Amino acid sequence: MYVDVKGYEGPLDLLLDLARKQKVDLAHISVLSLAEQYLGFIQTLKERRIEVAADYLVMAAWLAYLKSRLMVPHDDEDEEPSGEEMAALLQFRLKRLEAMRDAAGQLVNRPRLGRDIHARGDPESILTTKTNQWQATYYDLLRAYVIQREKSFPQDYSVKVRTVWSLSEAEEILERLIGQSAEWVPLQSYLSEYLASTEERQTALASSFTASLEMVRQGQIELRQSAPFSPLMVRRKR
Amino acid sequence: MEPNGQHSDIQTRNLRVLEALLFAAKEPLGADDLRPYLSENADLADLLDQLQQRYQHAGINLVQRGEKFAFRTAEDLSFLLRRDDVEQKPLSRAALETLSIIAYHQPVTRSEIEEVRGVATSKGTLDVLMEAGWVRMRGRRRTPGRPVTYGTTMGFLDHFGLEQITDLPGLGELKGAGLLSSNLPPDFSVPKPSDGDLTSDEDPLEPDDAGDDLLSDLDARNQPNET
Amino acid sequence: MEPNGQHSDIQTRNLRVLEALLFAAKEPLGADDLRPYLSENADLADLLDQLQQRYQHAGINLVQRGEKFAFRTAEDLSFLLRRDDVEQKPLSRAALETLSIIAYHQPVTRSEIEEVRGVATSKGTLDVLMEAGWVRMRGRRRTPGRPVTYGTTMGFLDHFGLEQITDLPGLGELKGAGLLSSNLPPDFSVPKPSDGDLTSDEDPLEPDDAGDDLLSDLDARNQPNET
Repeated sequence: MYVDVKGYEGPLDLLLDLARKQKVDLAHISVLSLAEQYLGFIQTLKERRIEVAADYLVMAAWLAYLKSRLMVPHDDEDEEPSGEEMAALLQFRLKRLEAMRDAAGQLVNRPRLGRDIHARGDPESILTTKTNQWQATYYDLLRAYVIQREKSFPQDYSVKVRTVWSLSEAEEILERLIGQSAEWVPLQSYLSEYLASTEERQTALASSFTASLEMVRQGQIELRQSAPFSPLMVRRKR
Repeated sequence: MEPNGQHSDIQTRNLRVLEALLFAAKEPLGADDLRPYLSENADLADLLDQLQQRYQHAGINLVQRGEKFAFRTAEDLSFLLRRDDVEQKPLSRAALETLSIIAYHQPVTRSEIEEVRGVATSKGTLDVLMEAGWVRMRGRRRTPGRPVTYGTTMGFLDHFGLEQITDLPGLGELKGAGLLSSNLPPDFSVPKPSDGDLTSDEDPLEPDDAGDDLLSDLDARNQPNET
Repeated sequence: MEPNGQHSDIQTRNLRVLEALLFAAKEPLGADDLRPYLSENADLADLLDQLQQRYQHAGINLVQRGEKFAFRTAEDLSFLLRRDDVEQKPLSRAALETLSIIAYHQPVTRSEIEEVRGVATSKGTLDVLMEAGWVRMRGRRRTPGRPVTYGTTMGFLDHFGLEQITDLPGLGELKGAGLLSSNLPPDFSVPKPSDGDLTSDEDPLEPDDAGDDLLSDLDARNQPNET
């Protein structure tokens, strides 16, 4: 007997093939002789030094145990399954595998889509038009307009450099203008040069007046005013 | 126009819309695909029934595939229209067996498939079936290791011309013989294949579930002992 | 069976075969594709005519394409094959600014828009506004380079809830609403927009006018210095 183990889809498949050779319904199969055939087959393979997959050896061990259980009378005290139960189990598994094989055969021979039955050959595909719906509020629109227009306003806010006489500047100027003059001279006449310019007039007056008061306090000059709003007279203190 | 006439106008339009939608599509369409285009309160089941009857004797038929519907060429014309050239690479014996075990036993885990076949299932076999669009991962069984459960798809029904999973050939006899129970010997409750909602002992898959089974390698190794 | 009945049986079968073939075909089929499947001496033209009539009022029609035939969705139902996928997007700041300038200053050319904005306006921005249906090309200005003039549309009025373009708030109203600061240069003004007929310095667009501006690139390059 020569059988290529590679032709089988596992030990159960091998068993099913052996069982079919008994040419009887699986329900009436002799499990004992089936087990013997299987064990004999594995033995042959071993003798020929053919490598046997572990699956097949595990099944062989199980069948050897089944065989031993079948040959000794069943003891009711025994908690292990009886030989008959084990045989029924094997029969069931073989029947189930065979049933699935038959079912697979029926399935594959059904009228199949693409071979016997056809779908629409030229399906009219659905055109998906992707449209973006843009969102913007009226307020957004107006804000956007205003912001841009405001951006364009002329930006010539150059800070005006205001001419201001500081007190020390005024003091310096008075010092220089009055010199050593001991004559009463109106303060304004000393400043006439500066008072002509409108920009400087106010600051020249205010700062030089304040500076003159400070110079009086220091005893450098003297001030005199004969009447309210009359010219303010100034001279070097002797 | 009298109300009745108006009603039948709407009816006619609904039927035309269904006809056009189902005709244009290659894949079966379900209620969600169809209803948005019908008039409000349209009786979809009734309309589909009318359409099915209208095409009953035509060269194309309106067929049901699970919860969906599609036009397909009439089965009896298959001898004329048969195209062997387009048949993809035929399925391997292992793949075909695995497919039928999944179909008849679903929801089923990989180790249960292996238990039936008595041999380890290579990952490639399931991949081929999933790639063909016939098998899908349904969920995870609520048992230690949380193995993935497999089931068939609408594409399976469509490909093999089944209205629903209970139309599988020989299903009644297999059930009667107790050959669809995964636990042996034949027990009291014989399960019926279910390709629909998750059963009570299944959890949904995580969205990023890659379908790896923690115990599957172990299962595969232990397989022959397990019985 | 009497000859007549037999004849009509053959007829029916031929029609069914044609139906199935035309349904399953990847492209329109001609006499050479169809005849081999029909009974001998079948009158193909007559059969196709019958089929055409049968589907005349259905959701799908048998249409002729040159010498070939195919099933197609009825023309009045072609809307079923179009899906509009609408995505809502906020308008970019650049687009909003450009739109507001077009609204107030219309008819306005691209370089005039850029003059107000102080930066170059990309063609894409105008495209977005035209895609939104808010801006249109009105004509071409009668100046060197004949630049395109832009204006707003009915859709613009619709979207912003304006009855007419002159409802846009003027200087006083913008100030009153606190949108515009009250510290304005004396020569500041807000133009009175007009979205109606072409003005005296605008020419109509040619029917195939693509809206390209000859000088726009030049304008755009000079822009940042221009203010």
